[in-house]
Amino acid sequence: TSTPGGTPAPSETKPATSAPAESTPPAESTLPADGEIPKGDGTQTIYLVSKGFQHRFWQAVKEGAEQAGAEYGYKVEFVGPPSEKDVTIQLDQLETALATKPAAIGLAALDTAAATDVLDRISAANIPLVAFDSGVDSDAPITTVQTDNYAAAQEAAKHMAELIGNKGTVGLVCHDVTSQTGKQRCDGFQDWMKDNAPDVKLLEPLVAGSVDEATNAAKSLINSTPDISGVYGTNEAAATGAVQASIEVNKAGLQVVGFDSGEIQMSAIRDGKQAGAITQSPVKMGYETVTAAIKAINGMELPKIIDSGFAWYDKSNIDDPEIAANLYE
Amino acid sequence: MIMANGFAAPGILPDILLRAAPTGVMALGATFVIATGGIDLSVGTGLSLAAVMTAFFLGGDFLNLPLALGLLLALLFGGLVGLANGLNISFLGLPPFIATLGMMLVARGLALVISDTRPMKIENPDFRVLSTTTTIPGIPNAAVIFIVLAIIAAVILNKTLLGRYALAIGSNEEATRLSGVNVKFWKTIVYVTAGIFMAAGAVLYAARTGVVQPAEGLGMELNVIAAVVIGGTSLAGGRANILGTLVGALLMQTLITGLQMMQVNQSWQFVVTGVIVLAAVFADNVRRNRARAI
Amino acid sequence: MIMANGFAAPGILPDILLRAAPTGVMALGATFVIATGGIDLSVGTGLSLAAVMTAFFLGGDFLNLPLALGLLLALLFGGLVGLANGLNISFLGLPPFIATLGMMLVARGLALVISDTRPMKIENPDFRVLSTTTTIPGIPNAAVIFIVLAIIAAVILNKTLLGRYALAIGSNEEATRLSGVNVKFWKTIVYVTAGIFMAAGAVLYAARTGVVQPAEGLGMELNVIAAVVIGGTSLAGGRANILGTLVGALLMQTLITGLQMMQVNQSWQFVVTGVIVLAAVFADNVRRNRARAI
Amino acid sequence: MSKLLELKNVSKTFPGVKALQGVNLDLMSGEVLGLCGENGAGKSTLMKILTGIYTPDPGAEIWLQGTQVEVHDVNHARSLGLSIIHQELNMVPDLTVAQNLYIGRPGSHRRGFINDAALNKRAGELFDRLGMHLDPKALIRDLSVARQQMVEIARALSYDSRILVMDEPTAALTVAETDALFGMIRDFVTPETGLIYISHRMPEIEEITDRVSVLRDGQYVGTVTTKEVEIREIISMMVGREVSGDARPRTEVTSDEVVLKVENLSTKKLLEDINFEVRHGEVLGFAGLMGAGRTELARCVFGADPRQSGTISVHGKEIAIRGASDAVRAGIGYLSEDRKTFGLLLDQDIKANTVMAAMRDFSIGGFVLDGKIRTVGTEYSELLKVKTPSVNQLLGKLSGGNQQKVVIAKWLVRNCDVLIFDEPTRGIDVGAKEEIYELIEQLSAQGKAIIVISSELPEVLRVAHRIAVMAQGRITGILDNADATQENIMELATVGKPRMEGSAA
Ligand SMILES: Nc1ncnc2c1ncn2[C@@H]1O[C@H](COP(=O)(O)OP(=O)(O)OP(=O)(O)O)[C@@H](O)[C@H]1O
Ligand SMILES: Nc1ncnc2c1ncn2[C@@H]1O[C@H](COP(=O)(O)OP(=O)(O)OP(=O)(O)O)[C@@H](O)[C@H]1O
Ligand SMILES: [Mg+2]
Ligand SMILES: [Mg+2]
Repeated sequence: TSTPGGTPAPSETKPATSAPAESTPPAESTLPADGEIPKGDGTQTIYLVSKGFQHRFWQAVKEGAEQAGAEYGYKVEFVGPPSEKDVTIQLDQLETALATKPAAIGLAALDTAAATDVLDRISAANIPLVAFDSGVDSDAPITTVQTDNYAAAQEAAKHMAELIGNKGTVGLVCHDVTSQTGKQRCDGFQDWMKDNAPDVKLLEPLVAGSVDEATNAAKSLINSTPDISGVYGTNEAAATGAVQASIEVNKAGLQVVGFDSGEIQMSAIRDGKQAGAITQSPVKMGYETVTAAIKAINGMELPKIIDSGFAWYDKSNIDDPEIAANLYE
Repeated sequence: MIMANGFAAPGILPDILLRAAPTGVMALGATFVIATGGIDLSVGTGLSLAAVMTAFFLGGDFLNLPLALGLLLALLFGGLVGLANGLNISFLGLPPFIATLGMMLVARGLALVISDTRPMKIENPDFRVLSTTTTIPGIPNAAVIFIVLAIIAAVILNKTLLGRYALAIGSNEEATRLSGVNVKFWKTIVYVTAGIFMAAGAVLYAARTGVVQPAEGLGMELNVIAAVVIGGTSLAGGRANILGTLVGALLMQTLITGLQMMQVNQSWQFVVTGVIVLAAVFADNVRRNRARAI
Repeated sequence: MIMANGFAAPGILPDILLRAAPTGVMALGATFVIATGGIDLSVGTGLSLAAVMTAFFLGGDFLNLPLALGLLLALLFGGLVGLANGLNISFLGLPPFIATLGMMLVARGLALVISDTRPMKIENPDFRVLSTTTTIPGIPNAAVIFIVLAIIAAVILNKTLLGRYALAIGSNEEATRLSGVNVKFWKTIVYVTAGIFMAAGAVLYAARTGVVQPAEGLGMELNVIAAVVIGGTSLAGGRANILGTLVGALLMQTLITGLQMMQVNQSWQFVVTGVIVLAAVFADNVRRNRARAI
Repeated sequence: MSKLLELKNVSKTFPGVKALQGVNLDLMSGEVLGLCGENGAGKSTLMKILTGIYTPDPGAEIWLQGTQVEVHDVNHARSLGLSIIHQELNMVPDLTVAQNLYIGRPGSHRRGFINDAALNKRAGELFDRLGMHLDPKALIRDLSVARQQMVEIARALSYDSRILVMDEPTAALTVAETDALFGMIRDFVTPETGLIYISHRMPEIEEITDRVSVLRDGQYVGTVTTKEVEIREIISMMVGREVSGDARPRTEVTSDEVVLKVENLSTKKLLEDINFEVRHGEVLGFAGLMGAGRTELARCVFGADPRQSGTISVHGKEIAIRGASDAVRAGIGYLSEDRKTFGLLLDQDIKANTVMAAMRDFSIGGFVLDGKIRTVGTEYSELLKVKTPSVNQLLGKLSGGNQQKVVIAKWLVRNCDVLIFDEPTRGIDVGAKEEIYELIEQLSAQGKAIIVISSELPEVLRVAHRIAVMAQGRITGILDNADATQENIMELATVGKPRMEGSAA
């Protein structure tokens, strides 16, 4: 759905194929023109249930969402489970969201199959639902604002292959292998290498959820593999750990490819200690989710998918305004 | 404010019961372990493992066994995990903390290995009935099952040899042994019981969504133990209270749900929960001391 | 195989020490708590909070205090967290498990609140020196600090009133009280000590990358306790061993590093770690029983 | 002689129990005051009030040398010159003897740093001065109860107290150690000091005290001068009736059937080649000095400790005992000498403790019969005259002697063929002692084979048909009651061991 390598254009306006009529509130008499977003009166709430809230990424999504809320006169409630494993907690949060009868609900589902019951009840309550970050296996969401993590990981693999001349040994530090995002970012990388770079040998992925663990894991990979030529980290913590390990070991020519941003990755990329990383557009994702929700509240048409996009960045383009907007320290 | 958010709406208690059921049911079993002066850290990842096994037995993509058989096997499997804990503690003499910490890691790994780190689906509609479906109007089945299991646990604790011996062991293990009680045997049985309750919790957990996440349970062990202790069971052993455990589990869940509903900032929710846990146990101490002084 | 992977290469021990330092230093402090028969679950998220405070004191975007002052304040802050635990336990009479579970939640929330859930940077180059930089050739400073702190902890445990009273309280609290020891006071001091060691661990942790992640410590508490117990300190209290704790922390870290280097599949790593923890403690039991029988 | 201490109008109420009601007591300087009373009379409670452990009900007054004081806590008591040896041991098991001696004491450290070598040296000097043979470096947990008691005594004597309270200090001691203790007491008492001595052993009261105060049911009965009255009279003040002093068993063994037979029993630690048998209806006494190995023998027969070799047969059938549950199943019951550690569930109630060894008789299909438990619990606490408001009282709240009665009840309920009583009357008052002797007689008349281990020679002579004497892990002789005297028992007990040896480690 997204074009690898570039920041995609905002909301392609393909008309929604099957916007469920019953979940759309009766249209206001003064229907604003297409694309123009009607302002709220500041009393209604848009409730976003994300996949987390402690990580910088989700905080950036939250920022974007709140920005849109402030702009258009809606209260934005943003919650998420403590970790991306906590499917049940997320479900409880979704139930709670439903119980407070908000004007619209946004959901970044940790597990789409698990949520079907609640989603049905949300539809039954005529509350418009917008999916974000990843899709929901159901007709319930009016639209989905997402990053294609699998494609993003493939993009990372492509750059890694280029950097190491299509041969050598590469280690993976995955932040999580049970969440969908974590899996896609691991699988996309592995699959691309398998298909496109047969001479690149991939090591057994190590899983590390924190910078400290990731540093230790990456260091183990580097120390145990004399001929290692690259390390890939699948989120901010994993990538930061990979950078830190490569600094500690100080191995000449080792390429580090990361994901997301953060202080250490950004300075490492500037210093040339890290080759580059993939960034998503979290702020945009939050912003788009809320504006889509407002449109849905007002019964306006929406495309089925709104791609919030991703981009590769390295020393050369790190300061481009388009990229810099999505990076955070 | 709470009212306004529908927090005190009718049906809120059944909903709390539903949400609290997996943790609460595990806490019922953990009450026995804690009564002996032991501890079970393996219930969190053990829940994941037992749920994975449940999906393995019942899931359409796997063995697809008849419901009753699948459930029986799941409970048996939970008992087996408990048996391993019990044997490690009673016969190898490992401290419960370490034995169950080891099991926590083993269960975590096995759940991931068996599920191949993928969510596992149990489509069986009869299975899903065990959770949110209501048979008694207004009360989800999981809530009913939770209450029934609490009654069973209370009977076991207060009216059977198992309960008596668990308390005696917690009170003075050596004296109990010298009274001719086969302490090793009964301790093992206590952990088996906890394992079975753990599996029951896992079944309720899996039935709620019909999808098992192999890594979700980690961390639940602390909630389980907190529910038991807030309920008035002493970690030193020798005293236990199933009704207390039930109340403890509901209190914790009410707190979490309430904070969500009141839209307290999530970072502050941790702080508030922590303070309230401290306050609840403190208030309970005070109440009990006063009762004792009368 | 291990050899081939460079696992036994020179410099591996310093590297293990570096990796184990944050957990290990916290475990030194936790040894005192466990010696009293208590437990401290707050060290994991407490590390996050103390690290956040360290960044707050030293970070260029925040107070930007001189290094020595900032470090002193960080350690004091750790002591304060320990003081809160100690007071809750000694004076409110809360069971250590609950008191520190509450603190675990509070610390987790406060770390997020204070950091505004953002990573915090400590650019101060003198600060970064505390971790990977080597002063003694081949040995990172964090490893040296870890060893020095272990020696200090051993002296406190074996040669001072604090250590003596901690052991006495763990062995027989009532008898200790009747011997005229102010048990409440000393117990509080024990938790303060653990808090200071926790903060020292947090400093080493923060110094490694110079950036503090406010949500990372959760779960470390179990590793800390495991290191202490594997080291031969009894969870029942009364017996403690700082050298053991050091060895326990290194053993755990060696195990993890070894499995990573041998490229064992992640899911199996959990299983293997669990089994080895069980085996290590069992072997230690056997060894000790044999020693006693001679 | 002036009044060193005066207690006026002391009352103490525990939930459901009036432990003391308006008690008065005074202690002259330079005297040893005996404090007597039945189990649960309130002796320990009174002394705990004196030493700041309990707060009395309002209205109580404590006067020290003419000034009224309030005792806040243990340290305050100590600074006032008051110290106490508690009835129950209060040692820190994981610390050494010397560490226990000086824990919590000013001068045991320099600016928080402890020099163990110096403490060991000081402890060694103290033991030399007191004539005790104890190793300062031994861990308390490795010492027998008697040795721990010696450490307690040494500790109490090492304070420069004006008033020393000893609450049943000899309960775990044998005759020789008791004599040694009396020597220490005499050294302690000077014209500036005084000592309060609590004991159920009347000969000791007679020997060491100058005056005796008596409590009954929490009330003060009176004070007499020891020399001016007969012990009989003190006893009747305590119990309200006369107690006979019959010294020998009143039953005879009629059967030849051997119930318990122990052959060639040895352990790694101490026991060597032990052989004996107990017949149907027979009481076999075990006498010996501290550490002779009687407790170890009993624990070994009961399966609580491992044995190295030897066989144990019950009713002619050899039984494989690997643990206590095997022994209990084979019909052996064991009442431990250390009730707190090995006998009781302190935070469970009387009825639960009473039926603990026989739960299977109080359950059907795994479900317990609470009604029956309550009935039987009540029955046995009445039978043994346990002083308690109800059978729902927690054991931890009973007086020492009453706790002991509940442990006895536990084994009576179990109805074993072989009963091993290790110091069955430790801490039990004279009136109740006789009741227990009668109980043992009744049990032997019912045909049970009974072993009674006791450090009180009159007690062994009173109940045992035959007396086995142990020394250093061996049986040095078995005497018929008719041939036994205190003298020949002591002779056998000290075979090859002319005096108390004392290397603990
Ligand atoms: N902590 C307590 N809580 C409740 N009741 C208590 C407590 N301590 C003692 N009692 C009760 O107070 C009474 C007096 O007990 P105390 O221990 O003073 O007796 P004693 O004279 O020392 O008896 P013994 O000779 O058996 O040691 C008893 O009835 C006992 O059950
Ligand atoms: N001199 C001693 N110092 C310390 N411990 C000793 C000494 N002599 C024996 N022991 C220990 O005491 C135990 C044997 O004593 P045991 O308790 O069986 O004797 P007992 O005859 O029952 O005497 P007691 O009156 O002390 O109960 C053994 O464990 C032995 O190691
Ligand atoms: Mg007493
Ligand atoms: Mg003995």
